[in-house]
Amino acid sequence: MVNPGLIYLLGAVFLYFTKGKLRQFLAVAISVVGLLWVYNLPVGEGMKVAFLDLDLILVSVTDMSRLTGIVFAFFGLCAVLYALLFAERKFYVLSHIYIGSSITLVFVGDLFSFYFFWELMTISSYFLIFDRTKPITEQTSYYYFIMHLVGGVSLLWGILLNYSVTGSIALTTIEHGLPFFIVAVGIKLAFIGVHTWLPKNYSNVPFYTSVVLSAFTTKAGVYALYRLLGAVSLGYAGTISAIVGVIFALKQTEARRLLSYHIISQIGYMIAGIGVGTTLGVAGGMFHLFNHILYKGLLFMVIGVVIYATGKGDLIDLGGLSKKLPFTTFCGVVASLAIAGAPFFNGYVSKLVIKSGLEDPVLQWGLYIAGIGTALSFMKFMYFGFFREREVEVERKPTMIMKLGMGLVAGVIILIGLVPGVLESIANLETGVDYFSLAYLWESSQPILIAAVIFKLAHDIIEPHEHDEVDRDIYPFVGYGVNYVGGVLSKVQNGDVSRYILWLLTTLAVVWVSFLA
Amino acid sequence: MDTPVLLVVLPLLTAFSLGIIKTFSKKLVKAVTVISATVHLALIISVVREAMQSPIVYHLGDWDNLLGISLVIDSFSAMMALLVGVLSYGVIIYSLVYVDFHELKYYVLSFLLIAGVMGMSLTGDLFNLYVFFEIVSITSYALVAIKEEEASFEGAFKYLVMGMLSGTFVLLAIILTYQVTGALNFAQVAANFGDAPMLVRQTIFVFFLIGFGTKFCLVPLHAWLPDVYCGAPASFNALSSGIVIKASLYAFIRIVFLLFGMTAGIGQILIYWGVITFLVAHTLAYQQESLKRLLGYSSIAQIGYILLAIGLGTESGIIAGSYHIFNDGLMKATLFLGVGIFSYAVGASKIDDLRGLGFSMPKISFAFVIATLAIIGLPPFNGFISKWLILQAAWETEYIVAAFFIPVGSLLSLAYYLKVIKALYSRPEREIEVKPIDWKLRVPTYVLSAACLVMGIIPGLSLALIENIPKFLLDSSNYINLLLGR
Amino acid sequence: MRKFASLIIVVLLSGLLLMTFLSLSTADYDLSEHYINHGAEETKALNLVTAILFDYRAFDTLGEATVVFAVASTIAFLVPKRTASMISARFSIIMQQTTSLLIPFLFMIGAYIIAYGHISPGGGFAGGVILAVITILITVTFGIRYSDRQVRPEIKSFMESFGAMGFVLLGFIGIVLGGNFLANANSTLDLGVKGELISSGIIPHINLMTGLKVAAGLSIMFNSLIKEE
Amino acid sequence: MEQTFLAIAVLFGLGLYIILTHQNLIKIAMGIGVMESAIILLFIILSYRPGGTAPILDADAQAYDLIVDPIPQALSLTAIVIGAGTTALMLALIIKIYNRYNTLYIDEIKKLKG
Repeated sequence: MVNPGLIYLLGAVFLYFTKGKLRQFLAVAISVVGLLWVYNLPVGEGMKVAFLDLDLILVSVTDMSRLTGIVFAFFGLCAVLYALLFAERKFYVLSHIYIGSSITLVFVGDLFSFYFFWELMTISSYFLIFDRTKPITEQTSYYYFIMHLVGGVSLLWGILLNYSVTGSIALTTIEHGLPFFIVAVGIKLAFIGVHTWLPKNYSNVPFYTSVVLSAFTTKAGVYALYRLLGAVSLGYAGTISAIVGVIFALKQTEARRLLSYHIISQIGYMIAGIGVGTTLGVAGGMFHLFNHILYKGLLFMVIGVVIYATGKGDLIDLGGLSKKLPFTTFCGVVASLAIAGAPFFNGYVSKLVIKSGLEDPVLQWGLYIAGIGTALSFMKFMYFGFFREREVEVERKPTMIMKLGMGLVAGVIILIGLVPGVLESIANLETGVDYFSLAYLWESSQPILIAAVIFKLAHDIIEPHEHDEVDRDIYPFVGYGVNYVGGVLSKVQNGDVSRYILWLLTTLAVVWVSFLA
Repeated sequence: MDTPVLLVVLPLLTAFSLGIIKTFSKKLVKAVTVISATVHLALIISVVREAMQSPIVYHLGDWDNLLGISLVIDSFSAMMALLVGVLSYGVIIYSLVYVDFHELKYYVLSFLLIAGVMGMSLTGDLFNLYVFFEIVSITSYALVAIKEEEASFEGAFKYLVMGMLSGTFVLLAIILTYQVTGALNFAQVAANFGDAPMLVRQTIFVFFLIGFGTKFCLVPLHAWLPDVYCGAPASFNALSSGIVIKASLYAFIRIVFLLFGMTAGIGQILIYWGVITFLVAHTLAYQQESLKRLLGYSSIAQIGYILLAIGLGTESGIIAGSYHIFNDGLMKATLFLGVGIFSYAVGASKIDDLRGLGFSMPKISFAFVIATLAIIGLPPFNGFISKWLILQAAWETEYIVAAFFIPVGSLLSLAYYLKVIKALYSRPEREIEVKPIDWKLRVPTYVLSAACLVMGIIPGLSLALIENIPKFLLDSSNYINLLLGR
Repeated sequence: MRKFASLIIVVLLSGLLLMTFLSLSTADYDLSEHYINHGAEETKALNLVTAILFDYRAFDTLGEATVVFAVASTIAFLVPKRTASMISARFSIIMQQTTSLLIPFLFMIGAYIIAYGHISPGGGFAGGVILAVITILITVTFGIRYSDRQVRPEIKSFMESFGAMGFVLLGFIGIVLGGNFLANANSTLDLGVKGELISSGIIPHINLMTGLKVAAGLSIMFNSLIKEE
Repeated sequence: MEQTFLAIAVLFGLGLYIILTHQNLIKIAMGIGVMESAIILLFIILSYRPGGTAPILDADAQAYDLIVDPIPQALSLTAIVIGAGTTALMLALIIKIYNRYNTLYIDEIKKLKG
């Protein structure tokens, strides 16, 4: 049994050395093979490797990891198709390393390799974000890498703590060193408070890159939450994240920032589901992960097409695209309905499962409110982006291959919405939820209807308008602190040799005396 | 066989003969250089292979009952020898194109330097160690000054003053050791050292610590290093950071384990001093604009990690530390050679000068970035493995605070190395004209950076060499018996 | 302030150093006992210091010679290539004549000290320094141009390389004779009779090489340092 | 013995003091020279045995009862040569620095810092 992610990693090497059509073909081929491979992966363990004095398990497949792996591989294929015509060598290589390492991450069976691929994801996504055509990414990617390495270091630290207590590096629910794992996972899945890296970065990269990015990093965090932190009750944290994320999102006018905050919000749903720890909750959380990748990816693809076609990505400047980009608009509607949890779309399915898993009414109400916000902000997104009357010039039409990528995703979204059993069969799990009972349908339609009412009433407030965007963020101050200390130290070292000699002799005297004492 | 001594004598002979060869034909000089370096590498590999089976002792002048000087090649020496061989070979090939100033003298001094480092790593005699230590120092001062720029002279002078002081303390420690033990051979010194009065032993330790510490840059004694690196040719920086500093560190480690043993007291000093060293060095490195200074501080920081690991005094600590010595040699050499190429091709010396080079010199930059990621300690590169081992070792020994700071140090180093990576791949302010780069510059850089990757994925390659080191360090009687021929 | 701090540190360090010296113990000096009692027999060299330097610890001496070599080559490139005028004033004819008269004697003393290094006080280093004094004297009295004309720098550097290489090659004799590097007393060489000029195997030869090297090295150093731009 | 040790300590301290307080490069070189002499003196005093003769024998027989320790003497020779070499190098560098910086004062030679 070979870990399917390794195919991507190996493929990346070949992509580096090929050119033109061959490379495009190869990229798609790798993704297709990867997807088939993941799909056919039997449950079990394999590929054990002795490394240093550790026993690594490079493949360990469970139903849930297979579920995650399938959506990773599927979306990877769609994203590669979508980007096929614009991408340069750097994108091909790095995105394959990125996708490959996240798929490998999902299937490894020990903490060491987990950490290994966790960091590989960070490295590859850093280079993916860093784009010289966008000078702003110099700063944002720096921020991204530092944040994620803090997480990585924290994970490493937690792994060691756990290892020293239990003596094993098996990838199971963690009991020791929890705070470190929580920090690591929290940063990876952009929990509110440490989410700052996400909107900064996803809104500033080229559009096809944000499509790839939107799917993997945070979802790997969610998967880590599921695998490692089963013992922690995080239901409330998730709900808070969901609500706060949505509130932030509502304020945004820049389309991709809006979507980015929605990632945070939707992750809140998953945290809530996984965090309560009930079977249904966990299943719902993982289903939501699956669905979220699809519709959020589709939304990023849609806004990508808009940026590609018009060169604008801010809702203030957009409007009236529904006639010029009909297919894109259709996809946008599908994805928006899905994320809002409208019946017969996939978001509905997983939200329902999560909701059935929650017993605490506070959580249920919290998610209800978040649902209203979500619906509201996507009405804003679709209306002001596509349906309001305005002439926006369209320079280029999306290519067929972009449409193919979007169409695949949209198709799966609808398929799952209509036949939720697909998800259950992949996950090999009977949730026992009656998806299409009238009570559920009504309950899920409520937030959307409420949102529609609010949208109508508060149209002027919601309408995107210029306002100052302040990133409230305390983390740079840590950097300033270190920088200040360094500045002082470097002033002390003023290049005067006799001062250096004085240091030498003083050190000698101090060490000597302290030894004698 | 006589190969062990050839490791030292061959570069010496080459250095001596280059002057004569030059009078016959100038072209011959480079040929002789390459041939000699190749033969040297081959000899080193054969000796290291042999030493991995069983340690080698070579008595110079056949004085086998400790009357003369002996060379001892145990695992630790073998590792150092291998590092010296690989790096010096790469650097010599690199220099063929890179060096266009005082070529003849450059090679002469380089070979003397290599011989000196080799001698330091192999010798089994305290005073002989000092002699080679001084050869290394003097050739280093000279190589720093060889570019004859203002910065080179200033750097060389600072280096020389600090180096002379450190040499004085080492010499003082050695003569005191002779007085209290009546011997110079490591074996007898170690055997008799316990009888010495406490005060003298402490003094000797302090002198060795400060003397060698100045050379391998403990933090308040480090100040010369960045200044030195500014004006020196990049090829020397690679050697210096890779093997010269490491040779002093090696000598210190060997002496500490033989004479004092890694007691808890000494261990704690080394551990916490190591932590301070890397924290301060990392913070200072963040301030730098000059690439070489940045890398210089980074070298100091790596010494901190190694000291920490060695100070733990456990088997895993020593393995981790030795492995980091080896890895840091590879990584730092790659980085400095890369910087050398950047300055050769476009005259870059500051971080800002690197802007856009990632696209005009993609492969070199790629190799450079690999080494950067490795030295930050990210997987899948070798720096990650050795830092992981150090962390694990520190954890096992319950030096929690020290262990905590290791990843913090990694974070700090990320902060400044990222600046370099960022500059490499950002848009240049103006068009860059790149000089064509000869393969002699490129190949060593590629090979070393590939080694960084390979050592990270298959650490077993060099760990096999290293796993015996604790046997000779922790239990000094093994080493003593080796020298006594028992 | 700075002086005061330095003073405190210096006094502290000297005091500690003195304390250490006073508490020094003595050990069994087996090694030196062996050298004293058997050194002359084993190496056939009456000068025990020479025996130690050129046989027991000849490797150290090789290193030492290397240091001189390194320094000489460094100084040679550090200072400007072209010859320039001497710094000091010209000397009178009396001085010049005396110097010329002295030179043969100096040469003889130097040669003697080198050649008899293994049976009487002296050796390659001492003799080499005396030989170097010759060129230094010439430089001082007649000026650097004349000195460089008399003993050309190329010849000096050749001599230096030759001396250093000779040392190493002499070391290989041990290997050729089936022993180890620098083997002398323990090789199959005929060491001769103790106290004779031609005795002690390769020691006098190494002495000669060292003398050549040191003489050439020192005069290179001096002549280079005294040049000015 | 004690007086000699005191002299060595004082010499060593003097050398250090010169290095620490004087700004002139030549004086620093001199300070280092003084320190080195102190160490050579230490070599000699440690090899000394009261009443011993120099370690140079007669051709015929062991004519001497007590001979001073020859090892430190041999070592000191090496140390002297190394010290002399380093000092020479230092002086050469000082010449070069004087050429470039037009000063011999150490506090004016600090272009490299930070």
